[in-house]
Amino acid sequence: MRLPAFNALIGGGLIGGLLIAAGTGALWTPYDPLKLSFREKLAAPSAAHWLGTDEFGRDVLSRLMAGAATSVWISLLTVALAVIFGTLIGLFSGYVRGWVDRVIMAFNDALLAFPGILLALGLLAVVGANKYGIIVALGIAYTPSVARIVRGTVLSLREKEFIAASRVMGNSEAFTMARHILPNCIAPLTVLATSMFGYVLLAESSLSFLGLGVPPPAPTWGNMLAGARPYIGQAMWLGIFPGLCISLTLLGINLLGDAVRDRLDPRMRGMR
Amino acid sequence: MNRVLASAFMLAAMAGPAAAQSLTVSVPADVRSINPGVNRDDNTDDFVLQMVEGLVGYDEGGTPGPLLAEKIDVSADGKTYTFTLRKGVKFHNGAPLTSADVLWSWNRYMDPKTDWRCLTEFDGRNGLKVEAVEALDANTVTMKLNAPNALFLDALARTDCAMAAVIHKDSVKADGSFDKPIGTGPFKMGEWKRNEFYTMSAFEDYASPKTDGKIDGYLGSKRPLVKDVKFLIVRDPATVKAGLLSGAIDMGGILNSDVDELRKAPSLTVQVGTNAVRHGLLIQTRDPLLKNVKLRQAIAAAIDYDELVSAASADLAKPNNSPLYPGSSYFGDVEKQGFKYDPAQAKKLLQESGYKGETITILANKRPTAVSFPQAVVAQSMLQAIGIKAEIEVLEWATQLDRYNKGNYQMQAFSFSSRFDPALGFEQFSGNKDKQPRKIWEEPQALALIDKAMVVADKAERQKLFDELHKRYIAEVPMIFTFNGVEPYALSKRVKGFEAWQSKQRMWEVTLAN
Amino acid sequence: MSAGNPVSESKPLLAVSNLTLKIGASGKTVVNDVGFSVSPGEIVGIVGESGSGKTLAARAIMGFVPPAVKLVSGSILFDGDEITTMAPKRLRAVRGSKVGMVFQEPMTSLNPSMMIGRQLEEGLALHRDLNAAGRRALILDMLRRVGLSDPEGALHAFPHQFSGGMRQRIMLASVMLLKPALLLADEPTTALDAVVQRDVMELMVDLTKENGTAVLLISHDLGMVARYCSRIVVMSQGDVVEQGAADDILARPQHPYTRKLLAAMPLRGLARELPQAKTPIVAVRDLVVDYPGRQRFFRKSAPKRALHGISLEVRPGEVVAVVGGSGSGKTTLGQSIAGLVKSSGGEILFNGKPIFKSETAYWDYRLNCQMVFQDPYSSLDPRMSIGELVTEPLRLVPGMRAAEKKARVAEVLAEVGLGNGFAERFPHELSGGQRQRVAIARAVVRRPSFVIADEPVSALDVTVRAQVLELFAELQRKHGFSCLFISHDLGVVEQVADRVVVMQEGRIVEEGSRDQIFDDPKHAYTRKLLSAVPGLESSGDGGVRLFWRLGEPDTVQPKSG
Amino acid sequence: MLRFALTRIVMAIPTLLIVAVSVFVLIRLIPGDPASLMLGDLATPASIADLRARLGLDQSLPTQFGIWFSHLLKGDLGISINSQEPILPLILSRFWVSAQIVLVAVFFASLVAVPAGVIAAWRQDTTLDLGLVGAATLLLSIPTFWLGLLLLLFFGLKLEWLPVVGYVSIGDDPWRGIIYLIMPILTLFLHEIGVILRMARASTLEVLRLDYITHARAKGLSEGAVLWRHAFKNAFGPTWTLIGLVLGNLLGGIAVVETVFTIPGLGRLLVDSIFARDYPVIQGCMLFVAFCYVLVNLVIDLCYPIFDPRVTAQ
Repeated sequence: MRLPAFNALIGGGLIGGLLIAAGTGALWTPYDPLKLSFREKLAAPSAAHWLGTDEFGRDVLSRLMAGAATSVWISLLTVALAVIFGTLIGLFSGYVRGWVDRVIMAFNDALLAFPGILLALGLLAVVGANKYGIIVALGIAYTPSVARIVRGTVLSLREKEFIAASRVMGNSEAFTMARHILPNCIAPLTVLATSMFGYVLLAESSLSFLGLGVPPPAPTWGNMLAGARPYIGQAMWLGIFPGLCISLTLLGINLLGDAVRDRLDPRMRGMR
Repeated sequence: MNRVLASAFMLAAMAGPAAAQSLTVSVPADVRSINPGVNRDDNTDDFVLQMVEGLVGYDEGGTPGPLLAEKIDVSADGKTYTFTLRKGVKFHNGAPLTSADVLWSWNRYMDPKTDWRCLTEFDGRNGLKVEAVEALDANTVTMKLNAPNALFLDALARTDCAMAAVIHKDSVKADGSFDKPIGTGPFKMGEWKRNEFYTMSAFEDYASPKTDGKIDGYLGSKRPLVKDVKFLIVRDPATVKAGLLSGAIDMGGILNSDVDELRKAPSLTVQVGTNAVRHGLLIQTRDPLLKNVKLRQAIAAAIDYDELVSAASADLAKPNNSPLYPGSSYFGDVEKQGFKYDPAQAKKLLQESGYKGETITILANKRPTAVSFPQAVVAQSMLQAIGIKAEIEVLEWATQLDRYNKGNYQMQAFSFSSRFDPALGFEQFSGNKDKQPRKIWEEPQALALIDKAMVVADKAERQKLFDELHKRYIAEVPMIFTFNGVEPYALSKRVKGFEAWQSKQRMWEVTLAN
Repeated sequence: MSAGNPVSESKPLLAVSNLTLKIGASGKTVVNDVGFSVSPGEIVGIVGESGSGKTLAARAIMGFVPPAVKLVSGSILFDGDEITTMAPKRLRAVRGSKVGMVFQEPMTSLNPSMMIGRQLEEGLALHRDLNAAGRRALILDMLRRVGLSDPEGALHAFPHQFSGGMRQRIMLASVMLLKPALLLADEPTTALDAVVQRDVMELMVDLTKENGTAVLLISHDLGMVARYCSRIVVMSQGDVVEQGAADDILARPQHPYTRKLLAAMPLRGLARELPQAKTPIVAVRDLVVDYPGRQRFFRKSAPKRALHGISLEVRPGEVVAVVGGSGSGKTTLGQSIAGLVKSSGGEILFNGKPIFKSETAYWDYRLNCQMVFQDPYSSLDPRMSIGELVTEPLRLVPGMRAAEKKARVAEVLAEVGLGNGFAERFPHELSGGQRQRVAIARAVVRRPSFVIADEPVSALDVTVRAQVLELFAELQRKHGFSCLFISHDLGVVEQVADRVVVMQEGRIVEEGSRDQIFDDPKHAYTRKLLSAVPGLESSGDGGVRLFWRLGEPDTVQPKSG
Repeated sequence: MLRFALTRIVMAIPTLLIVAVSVFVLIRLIPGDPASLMLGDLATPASIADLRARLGLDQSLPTQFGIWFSHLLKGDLGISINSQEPILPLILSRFWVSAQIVLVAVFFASLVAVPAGVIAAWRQDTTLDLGLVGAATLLLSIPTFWLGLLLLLFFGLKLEWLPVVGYVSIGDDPWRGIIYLIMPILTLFLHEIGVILRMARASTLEVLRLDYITHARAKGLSEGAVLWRHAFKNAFGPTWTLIGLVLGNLLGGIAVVETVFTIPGLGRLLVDSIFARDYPVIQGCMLFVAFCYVLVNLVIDLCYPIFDPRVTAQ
């Protein structure tokens, strides 16, 4: 089988599974994911609790399903936010060029040089440590990379002859931007957004792991994994299952990302 | 077998060839400095206070008593304190203790350049002002206050102020910078290797206040019976565990969750000490919702304290709703009466309060040593059970502390550090929010009672005040204390005579069998 | 020239028969039952357009069948040995040593990270039993032979330090060092500038002749193939449609495809009579263009002057061609007249009015000046349908109603031969020729009076090029717009231009009517340009005749038998 | 060359400046300050004010920045509020810990992944390629903190081969120091294999299409010689750049791995300092990381002409 077909199949399957789990998890889970049950704490996987229970006796499977919903929702909104703002900044920067562009990009680069945790911490402190705070913080943290890519695309598109053609027609720069450049940024943005979904998921769980991230007790895979660390010796399943979910999702995203890239941009085949 | 090998492997580096009389104790963090009361934390106090001593110190029950002083006389107006120094006390460098040393030390602390942490406690900025200190003779010192204050001695004994320890002036270098503590404590400063370990050794000429072998807080029998003590910095609890099992560490604090496992180890004993740290749920009484007493009472009745405490302390602690800690000499029958877990009553109160499903957010943090998060999770679940829409917002500790200081929250799972005197214990969370937003209880009568307890010296009268305060607190529910700190230690069976007390690893009277 | 059949005379060096290649996944046949042969020392050409399978067939001779392509049947006998079944190790012994290969793109056919000396040495070390000194001597000798001025220095130089022409010479040197019996030359001069094409080609012919090497020359350029080859194989869509002696094929093409190919060669028509007008439609006066220096940290590097004061007039209805090699500034001239590049001096007058002086004059010009670009793949916005693309210029026409626009677009699309149903399609669904038609439709939809065409057909295949040129000429006659036609291809220029402007290094070196320039060039550079490529003229009856403009060059003997 | 290097460093100054200013402002926007943290719940307004004054935090932001910056220009990063240690030696000692993990992991990962990527590209679309790319994608998809946890469970708890936690400096005891570094290095090594292999494969694929590869084959060279001499060296350029990027990113982002294995590295120092609001240390760390980033990229660029002589160091 050729690689792209393989990628699309496995990646699509994994992400399809994730979406189903998330969709189901948002509506129904075997147990209430927040329900404490002290008599059953740290119970090993069994018929009643397929994936065991955590230190508060909460059902791990239910939490994983609810966590899928939260993680998908957060990742989607974050990507949307970063794409929208990044695109606006990138378009503007690529449009005005000159020293304004240089200043914007200098800030952009400095922001990229920031460790994510500091940025997230700062922004979380400003916007509040809740689900939407995370979205805003991660969204802002990922905006510079979108802006950079959009600006690069804009600059390379500007060299294309159809842009020259638009100018020869007498179209204004703004019209050219909206009619010709923006639509042609969609393909690279799709590729970027796909892989960014994975990065955001990873960032959210990494932040949770360092003690930030989506505030518990609402389950996300990241905070479940982080919460499992002290019990890793006694209750291995607590750490295994959320990590497995994150890894499989990232694998799905990576494969699907490769497939999307092959489809939209054959020139970049196999690139990261 | 394998496990022991692996552990031995990893810990051989720490152990070194241990002399018979050397004790290795694990500590979770490095000391911040060895300069008493300047740059400190609990760990630092613990180390420094084995080497230096103040005029007064706490006894086992948290009451200040004479340490370097032999006796303390208070004038009739309560404003003049006369300290008579104990005879035969020597500094580590052999110099005898005199009133001149007390004066020199005190003046050094009161010099802003010293950066003494407790300067504001004594210069009038917090009310109390020591107006004059004089040496009447080589063995007598007097201190004059601006006003009578029942808590003056307590303030002097505070461990975070390093007991206002008396040190020899050679502790300070010629250029005025601090060198090392030359004090009168049972141990002498050894070596300090940053981020790795610090050591101290027995002071042979130590003059113990008593020699009956009975440990009594910072007083009592304080003989140094081991030659050296090495405090090894081991940040990770799992390493501590491995070190204890392998014998590379003789004793150390362990996690609540490791107690069961280490109890089973044949070479170890486990001691669970308690301390005056008070865990609880703070309530912002100025919150539009939570200013409603009925709602606060409903919250208090909704919580199953046995369940919450067992979940949050890994079954080690017992519930205590009182602001007083059970070890206190003021902790009596009244204080044992806590909140009643009664879900039916809670629902009834909730209905009476006119609560309409508004969200109540509980702040918490996930510091591994704090019990904030588990308390919040359990409380949330219990509040939800009676129909309160409770949510948790997990903050990083510094942010939570900032919200605490600003009073900007509805509820939070918080811990108050040790305060031995009940008046201070109440004062810690009570006061006028306009002046200090971090305060929680601002009911004027309660504040008046606390103010009174600050000046009244008579124990029986104080007991009445505290009982009254406790009852008011239970009725008003300005906040909910849940339980007190527990501190499990694991010790090699070779270690004798250690008693866990108030997060302090006191090394006097401890012996090491071969 | 011996027009006989060399195949029958001696045992052929290479004999390809019944070669069939298919794409593994789709099963599409890309080379179909192809057979041809090459005798020792002979030069044979394979001619075809893109997709004819000529390159695949040639590469199969060296055993280079891409992984996606399957060899279905056929035999390739080289010197009596079957290549298709040869063990890899023996095949490698044949490669380089007995069969050499020269590629089209000199920029990518030499390893950029390896010194020239080492690259040349590799083959020698592998196939010849020589010590280092011996190899070095041979290499220096060969580098000198291909015309490098400093062979010693070249040994330690990297490919990027040489121009395209020089690299192709080095490539030749690398291959000819081993004196192979057969040289596969895949479009060896296509990527080179016109003036050096001939030099390289003739160097190749000389070298192979000296060493008795046979050449299989693969090219789309019939003129070039006819010029150097004794025999020609014509391929179309995987099939060999015709093969035979070069002269026969040129003079008496048998297969319709060959005839079509020949008919597509540009030819000079009669000079047109243009109405005399008082004012030129576009006049350029002393146009200067500087490319700004690169922004360095503290200072800008000095700007580079691309145009040194160009003056030029285009009269109504006239087609003015601008020719020149790469770097002559012809594209910059077009872009600056189109307003895409800012000029730093001079003025442009439209209908006698300077366009930079007033807003109305500028807009008048803007709406009346259109442009057709070189690359039909990048000049159309891939996200717009053909209808949208052609409608877009009408957006700025004042007072035009939607219905009128629709009608105009339909009309223009019909004019360019994309009438039925093309409006809904997208550029990627179209062939190169169709795309260029769209580009032309877009340029003329506003009925401009002036069109700039920048190499409009250079990216197209021969037959498509002819059709597009035809269409362009027809539209030009019909709508009477003036045109600035920029091209490096003298054949095309000869066919379309009324007047020719020759540019070199940002300056106009010669201008005049088409016939003046082509028949009586004055400037040395013009002469050099003209002498670099052979011309073709119709011999009647569908055949063509090859000729060198300005006579045969003295340095090179034409092909011998 | 030297001139180029200097120019590059000078050109990085604006970025470093923006980093410095924004870090300075950002950490002060975050609620909580070192004074109240050090005093905890025992603080009184007076004691907080007193400590803030002593730490110089009561001055206006521009003044604080001015003081910090003027010290910085003299090469003085200040002293830590928390540990009272001078910051530069503190950062350097922590950096050394992180650097040895990162460098060793990336070095070995490159050693494995680059040849594997070249081979995968060479055998494009075969089972071997599919297997290698699949494995790489899988490794890439496993978050390092989970991979670390798995290694801990397996080698530490199950097999008990390696110490679960702790750290001994190599300087103090080389042998035990290495033992402690095995798992963190292994974690990063496995993760980076995925990253680098995919890049090496992609850039080799780009190169293998080019004529000079066919040219090399047309000379009769063996596949090994073609891949090694002609494909590898040219394909290594982009991979080399990626490795630089990875190094730069890891220096800033190694905190997670350091947390899993309780290693006192630079990442952990930064995270701990952020939690402790140790302003001067955060500022110092950030500047240091940004500077390393610039430096690594510079070194990468200076080395680039080795792989691609077309790129000269200006």
